[in-house]
Amino acid sequence: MTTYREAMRAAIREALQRDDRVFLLGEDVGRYGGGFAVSLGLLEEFGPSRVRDTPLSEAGFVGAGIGAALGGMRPIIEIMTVNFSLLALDQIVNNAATLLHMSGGQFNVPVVIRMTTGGGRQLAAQHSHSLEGWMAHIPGLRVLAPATVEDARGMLWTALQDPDPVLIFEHGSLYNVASDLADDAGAVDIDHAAIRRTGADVTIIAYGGTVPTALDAAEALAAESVDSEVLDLRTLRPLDDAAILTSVAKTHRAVVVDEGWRTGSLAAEICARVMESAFYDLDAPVARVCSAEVPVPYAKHLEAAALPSAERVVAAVREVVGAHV
Amino acid sequence: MTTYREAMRAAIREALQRDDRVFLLGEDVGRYGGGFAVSLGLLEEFGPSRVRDTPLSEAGFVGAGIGAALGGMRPIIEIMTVNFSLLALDQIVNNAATLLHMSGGQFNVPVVIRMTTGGGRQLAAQHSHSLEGWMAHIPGLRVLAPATVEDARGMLWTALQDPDPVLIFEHGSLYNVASDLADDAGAVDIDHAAIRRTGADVTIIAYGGTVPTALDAAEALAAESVDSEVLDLRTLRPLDDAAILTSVAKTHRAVVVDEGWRTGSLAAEICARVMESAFYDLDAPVARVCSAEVPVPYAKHLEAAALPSAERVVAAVREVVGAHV
Amino acid sequence: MITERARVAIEEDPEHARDLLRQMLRVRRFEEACVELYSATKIRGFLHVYIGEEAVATGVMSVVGPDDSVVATYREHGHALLRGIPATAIMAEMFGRVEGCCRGRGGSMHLFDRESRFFGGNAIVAGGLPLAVGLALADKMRGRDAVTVCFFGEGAVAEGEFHESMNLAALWDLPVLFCCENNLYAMGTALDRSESQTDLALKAAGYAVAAWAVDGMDVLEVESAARRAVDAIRAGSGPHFLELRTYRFRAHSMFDPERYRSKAEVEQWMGRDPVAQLKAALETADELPDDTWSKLQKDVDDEVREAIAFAEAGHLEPVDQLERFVYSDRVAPT
Amino acid sequence: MITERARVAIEEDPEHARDLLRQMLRVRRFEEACVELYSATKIRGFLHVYIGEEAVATGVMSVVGPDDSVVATYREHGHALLRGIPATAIMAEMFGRVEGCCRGRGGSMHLFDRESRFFGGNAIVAGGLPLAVGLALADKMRGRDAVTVCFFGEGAVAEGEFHESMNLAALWDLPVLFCCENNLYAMGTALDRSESQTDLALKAAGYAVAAWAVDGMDVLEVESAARRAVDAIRAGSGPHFLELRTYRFRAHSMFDPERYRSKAEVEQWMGRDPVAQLKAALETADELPDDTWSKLQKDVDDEVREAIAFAEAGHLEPVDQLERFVYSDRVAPT
Ligand SMILES: Cc1ncc(C[n+]2csc(CCOP(=O)(O)OP(=O)(O)O)c2C)c(N)n1
Ligand SMILES: Cc1ncc(C[n+]2csc(CCOP(=O)(O)OP(=O)(O)O)c2C)c(N)n1
Ligand SMILES: [Mg+2]
Ligand SMILES: [Mg+2]
Repeated sequence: MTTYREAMRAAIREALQRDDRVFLLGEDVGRYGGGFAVSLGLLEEFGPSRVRDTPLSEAGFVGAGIGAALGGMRPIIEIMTVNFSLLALDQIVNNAATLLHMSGGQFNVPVVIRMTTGGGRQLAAQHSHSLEGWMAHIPGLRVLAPATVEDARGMLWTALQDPDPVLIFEHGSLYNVASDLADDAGAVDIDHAAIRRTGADVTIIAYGGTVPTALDAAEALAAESVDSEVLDLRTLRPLDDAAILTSVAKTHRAVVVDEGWRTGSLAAEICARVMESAFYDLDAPVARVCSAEVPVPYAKHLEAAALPSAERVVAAVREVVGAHV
Repeated sequence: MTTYREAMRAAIREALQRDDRVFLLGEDVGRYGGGFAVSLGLLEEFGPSRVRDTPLSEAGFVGAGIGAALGGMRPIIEIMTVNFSLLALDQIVNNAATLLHMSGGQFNVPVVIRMTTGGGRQLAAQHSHSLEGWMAHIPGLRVLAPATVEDARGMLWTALQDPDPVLIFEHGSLYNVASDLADDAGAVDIDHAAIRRTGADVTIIAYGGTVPTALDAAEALAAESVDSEVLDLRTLRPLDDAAILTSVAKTHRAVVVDEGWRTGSLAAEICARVMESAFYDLDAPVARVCSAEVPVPYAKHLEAAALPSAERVVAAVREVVGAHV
Repeated sequence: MITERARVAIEEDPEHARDLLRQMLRVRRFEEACVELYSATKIRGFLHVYIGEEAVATGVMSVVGPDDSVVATYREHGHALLRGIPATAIMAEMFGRVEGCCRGRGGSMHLFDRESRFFGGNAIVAGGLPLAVGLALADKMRGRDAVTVCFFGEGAVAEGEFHESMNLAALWDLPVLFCCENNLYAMGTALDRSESQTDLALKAAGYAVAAWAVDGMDVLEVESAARRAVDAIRAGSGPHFLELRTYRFRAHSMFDPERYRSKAEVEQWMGRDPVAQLKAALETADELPDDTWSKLQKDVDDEVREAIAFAEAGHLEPVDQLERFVYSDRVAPT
Repeated sequence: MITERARVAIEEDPEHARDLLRQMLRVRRFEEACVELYSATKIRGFLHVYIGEEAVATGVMSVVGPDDSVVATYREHGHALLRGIPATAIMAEMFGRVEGCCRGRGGSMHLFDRESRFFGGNAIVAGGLPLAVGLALADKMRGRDAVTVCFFGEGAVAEGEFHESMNLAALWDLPVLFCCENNLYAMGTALDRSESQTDLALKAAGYAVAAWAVDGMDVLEVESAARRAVDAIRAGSGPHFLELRTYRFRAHSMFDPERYRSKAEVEQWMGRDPVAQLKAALETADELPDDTWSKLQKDVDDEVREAIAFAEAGHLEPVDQLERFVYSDRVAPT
C-alpha cells in the first residue's frame, strides 16, 4: 500500500532524477521535510540547490519560480497551503498566466505550482480554503486536482511536460489515504476526467477531496437502489466537457460536489455548461453540494456542517432522482 | 448633466463632510487627483490626512484601511485598478472578509474598497481584468457595481453604513458617461437589482459596464420586435435572486452579459441559480455572453472581439428566443 | 547568575517581580496543559505553543494600557492570557465551545477580544502587521493617546507585508510598537536561511524606525525595553521596533519532528528558561519564600484546572447558527 | 561644463561616446514620435515615455551582453530599442499590428523579445523583480555566466515584491543588477511621500546588497557604474543595486495634468538634459563636427520614419487568432 503523500513524493523524486532542470522550491520543503511531509528526505537525496528552502515570501519565490521557468528551468513550486497563495496571486495571474499571450507567443512559462487545499482538519477560517475552482477561472492556467494515489503519483510528470503553468491542488485530507500502486506506476494523462464508478441513475461529479465523499455517497445510495455514476474531474481547467456530457446524457441527472463556496463555484460552471449543452437531456436541474458560505469555523461540528458530506450528497441525489426511482 | 466620475466624487465629498470618521486613502488620490481623476480637488478641500496618498503598497494600505476600520474609522480605500487588488487579496480575503466570523461576531470591518475595473481601453492583459464576479465568490464581502450616474452618486453612502466590508467596482468606461442627476440625489438602496428596461420576451441580465451594452442590444432587438427586459444586478454579492427569478418567470428566457471570463464567471452562478430555482419556467437554456478566455490583448480589434458587445448580446438573444418569436 | 538589572528591579519592587513570575508561569502552565489536551484530542487543529518565550509577551504586555491595542500571531495563547482574556474563555475556545472567546469559531490560532482590544490571532504570517498600522492610524486620526503593539515572528520579516507596514508606519509617524519575536526559526527555517542580513534591528534603519535588540529570555530586560519604547511612542516619536531574542523550547506545532535543530542547541537555550531565571533571581534576593512560591504555583494550577473544567462543561453552538457572523447581525452599525 | 570623466572618456574613445549619444537620441526621437502618434490616435492605451531618463538605460545597456537578461517596466520603449529590438517591430507593436514584436497583443507596456532575452515590459509596479530573481537563479543553477538586469522605478521600492526580491537575490547570491530609476516621482507621489527613508542605496544595506547612487543624467557615469557593478556580479560577488538619479521631463502618461510638481523644477532638470550634456561635451572636445552630428541625426530620424512607415503598413492579426497564445501551440515543449 502506498499513501497519497508517498506517491506525491515518489513523483517529485522521479522528476528530480529524470530532468536536471527540475527543482523544488518553497517554504520548508528542505530541512523540515515539507509542511505536510511530502518532500521528506528529498533534501538529503538532491541537496539544497534542487530542494530549495525559501523564506516566507510567497510573491517573491513564486515569481522567482516563474522567472526560473523563463530561464529554462522546470521548477516545482510548493506553496504550503492554498491560503498563502493569495499572497502570490499577482505573480500567478499577472505573470504566469499572461506572459505567453502578452509576448505574442514568445515566452511560455513551464512551471508547476503545487499546494495543499481544503478543510476538514479544524484549521479554521484562514487555513481551510478551497480555492482551486476559483483559480480555474484564470485563462492561461491549467488546474489539476489529483484525487487518487495513482493520480498523485502520475500527474506531476505530465504537468512538467506542459509548456504552460500548471497548478496542482492536493487536498489535505488525502495525504494519508493509501491504496495499491503498481511498481511501474508513472505519468498519467491530464486531459480527461475519469469515471470512478459506473452507474445509470445519476452522475455525481466530484474532484480532489470530494471524490471519496462522492464514492461514499454512491455506496450508501446503492443500498437504496440508486445507481450512481461517479465522475472524477481530475482536471479543473480545462474541463473535460465531453466526459461530463456523455455521462449526463446517459443518466439525465447530475449532482456536483465541490468543496468551494457555493456562489461562483466550479460547480456553478458545471451547471451552466450542462444547461448550455444538455438542457434537453436533463430530467431535473443539476444540483450542487458545496461548502456553506462561511469562513470555515474551527469547532468540529460547525466545520462538518459547513463542508460537503456523504449525507448531504445522498440527500441531494435523492432530491434529483426524485420520484422516478 | 453629471458624469459618473463627478457623481462618484460628489459621493466621496458628501461622505467626508457628513462623517468625520470617513477618510479616503490610496495611491495618488491626493495631489494627482486620482488615477482616473475621481478625487480631483478633494485634497484641497479636506487636507492630506483625510485624502491620504499612499506609497505603492497595496497589501499594506488595504490592510491599514482594514485596521483603521477596526479602530473605529470608516475608510474608503481606493485601489487604482482591480488588477492591483491581486496584491491585496490576502488582506481582503483573509482579514476583511473573515475577522467577523473568526472573532465570533466581535470585530466587524466597516470598510469600503473602491476600484476601477474592466477593459475596452486598450490597456492590455495586466490592466483589463474584470474580477468583480470572481470577488463575489468570497463570503463576508458585499460587492457592488454601480452602472448608472445615480448609483455612482448614491451607493457609496449606503455602503459606508454597512458594518461589513463592501467592494465597489467602477467600470473604467463609465467615468465619462453623463446623465441628469437630481440636485438632491443621495444614498440609494444596495439590496436590490433594478429593471432598466421592461420587456416580455427575454431577460438580459447585466451589471456595471455591461448595462449600457445590454441596453444597446435591447434597442437593436426592439427593431426586430424582440422585447427585452434589462436587469441591472447592481449588487453582485449577495445576488438579488428574487429580482432575477421574477423576471425570468415572466420572460422564460435569459441571457447574462458579464465581462468576466466565461469559465467560473458570475454569469455561471446566475445560470446555476436560475436552473436550480426556475428550471421548469425556462423555455430555453440561459445563455451567457462573457469575455473570451484570453488575457485581454492590446490591439483594438482583438480586444473588441474579446469583450462582450451589443452584437454578441443580440446574437445570443436571437438564439435563446429562437423560433418562438 | 543574576543580572544587575534584576537585582535592582527586585529590590525596588519585589511584588512586581513576583507578579511577572506569576504571569509567565500562568502562560507556561496553561500551555503545558494545552499540549496534554491536544494529545488527548480535546484540542484540535494547529496548536503552536510559546513555551520558552514567555518573557517576551509578559514583559511587553506589562507596559501596555487598556486603551492600547494588541495584534498577535497564531502563537498567541500567552498574549491573550496576559492581555486579560480569561483562561476559561481561551480554553473553551480551543475546545470549540460557544463559551469560548470566539464562540468556538476561531480556535487556537484565532483568539480575539473586543473588550481588551485584542485583535487576534492571525494565522497568516505578517498578515497582522498592516492591521496594526491601521489601528494606530485610527488612533492618531482620532487624537487618541494609544499605542498599538504588534507581535510577529522573525520569519515574518521576509514577507512583503512586513516591509510595507514598516514603511507606512514610519512614513505616517504612527504609534506602533513592532515586537519581533526572534526565536531563530520559522518552522524549520533558521534565520540565516531566511534573511540575507540577519541583524533585524539594523533592518529597521531602512525605514528610519528606531530599533534595538533585547534579551528576550529576561523578562525584566524586555519590560524595560518595552517601557522605553512605549514611552517614546507616547511622546510622539513614531513607531519603534524591538527585536526580542528568544527561543521556543517545543516543536513549531504538534506536527514537527524537529529535524532542523540539534538537541544540544535546545538544551542550551533551556538553560536560560525565563521562568527559572526570574525564580532564581527572586530566590537569591530572598524574595520568594517557599510558601509564596507554593501559593503562586497553586493559584496558577487552579486557574488552569478551572479553565479546563469550564471548557469541558461548555456547550456547542447550535448548528443552525453556522452562517451567523458572516455578516453583522443587521442592527445599527457599530 | 564638462566633467573630468567625460573629458577622459571622450579622449579615450570618441567613437564610443558618439555611439552613446546616438543611442540616447534614438530613444529620444522615437519617443517624441510616439507622443505625436498618440495624439494622432495611432497609438492607444497607456503610453509612458522616458524622455529625460535616456542616460540610464543607455549607460546600463551598454555593458549588458547578449547572454544577459533584461527585465523592464511599462516605461520601456527605450530599453527595448537599446536592447536591439528593431524600432519597426516596436512601433508596429504600438500600432497593434501583427508585425509588432508581440503581434500587437502587448502594446506599449508589454514589449518582449525572446532573441535578445528581453523579458518585458511589466505593467505591475515591482512585478518584474521576482522574475529577474528567477532568471538569475536559472543562470546560476545552469552554471551560465550571465547577469540579469532589472529596471524599476523608485516607486516600486515601497512594494512588498521589491523587498522579497532583494532578500531572495542576496540570500541566494544571485547575479542580478537591480537598477532603480529614481526619477523622484511615482505618478504624482514624490519620493519623500512614499518612503520613510529616502536614501535608496542605504535601503539596500538592509539586505546586505552592495549599492550606490549614480548621476542618472550623465550617461558616462551610468555606464561606468554599471560596468563596475556588472563586473563585480560576474566575478561572483552577488546582486548589486544602483540608484540612478534621474528625472522624467514629460508627464507620467498621456493622462497626467502634472499638478504635483512645479514648472521651475522641471525646467531645472531639463537644464541637465543627458542628450544635450553629452553633445556639449563632445563638441567641447571637438569630437562632434557638424556633419557628423547632422549625419547622426539623419540616421536616427530615418530609423524613426521607417519604423512609422513599417507600422502604418502593418497588418492586423486575424480575429480568429484571438485565442491563440493563451496556451502554447501543442508542439513539443520548449
Ligand atoms: C503567509 C504564510 N506563509 C506560510 C505560513 C505557514 N507557517 C505557519 S507558521 C510559519 C513559521 C513562522 O515563523 P515565525 O514568523 O518566525 O514565527 P514563529 O512560528 O517562530 O513564532 C509558517 C511558515 C503561514 N502561516 N502564512
Ligand atoms: C502594483 C501597481 N500599483 C499601481 C500601479 C499604477 N501605476 C502605474 S505607474 C505608477 C507609478 C510608478 O512609479 P515608479 O515606480 O517610480 O516608476 P516611474 O513611472 O516613475 O518610471 C503607478 C502608481 C501599477 N501599475 N501597479
Ligand atoms: Mg520564529
Ligand atoms: Mg518614479
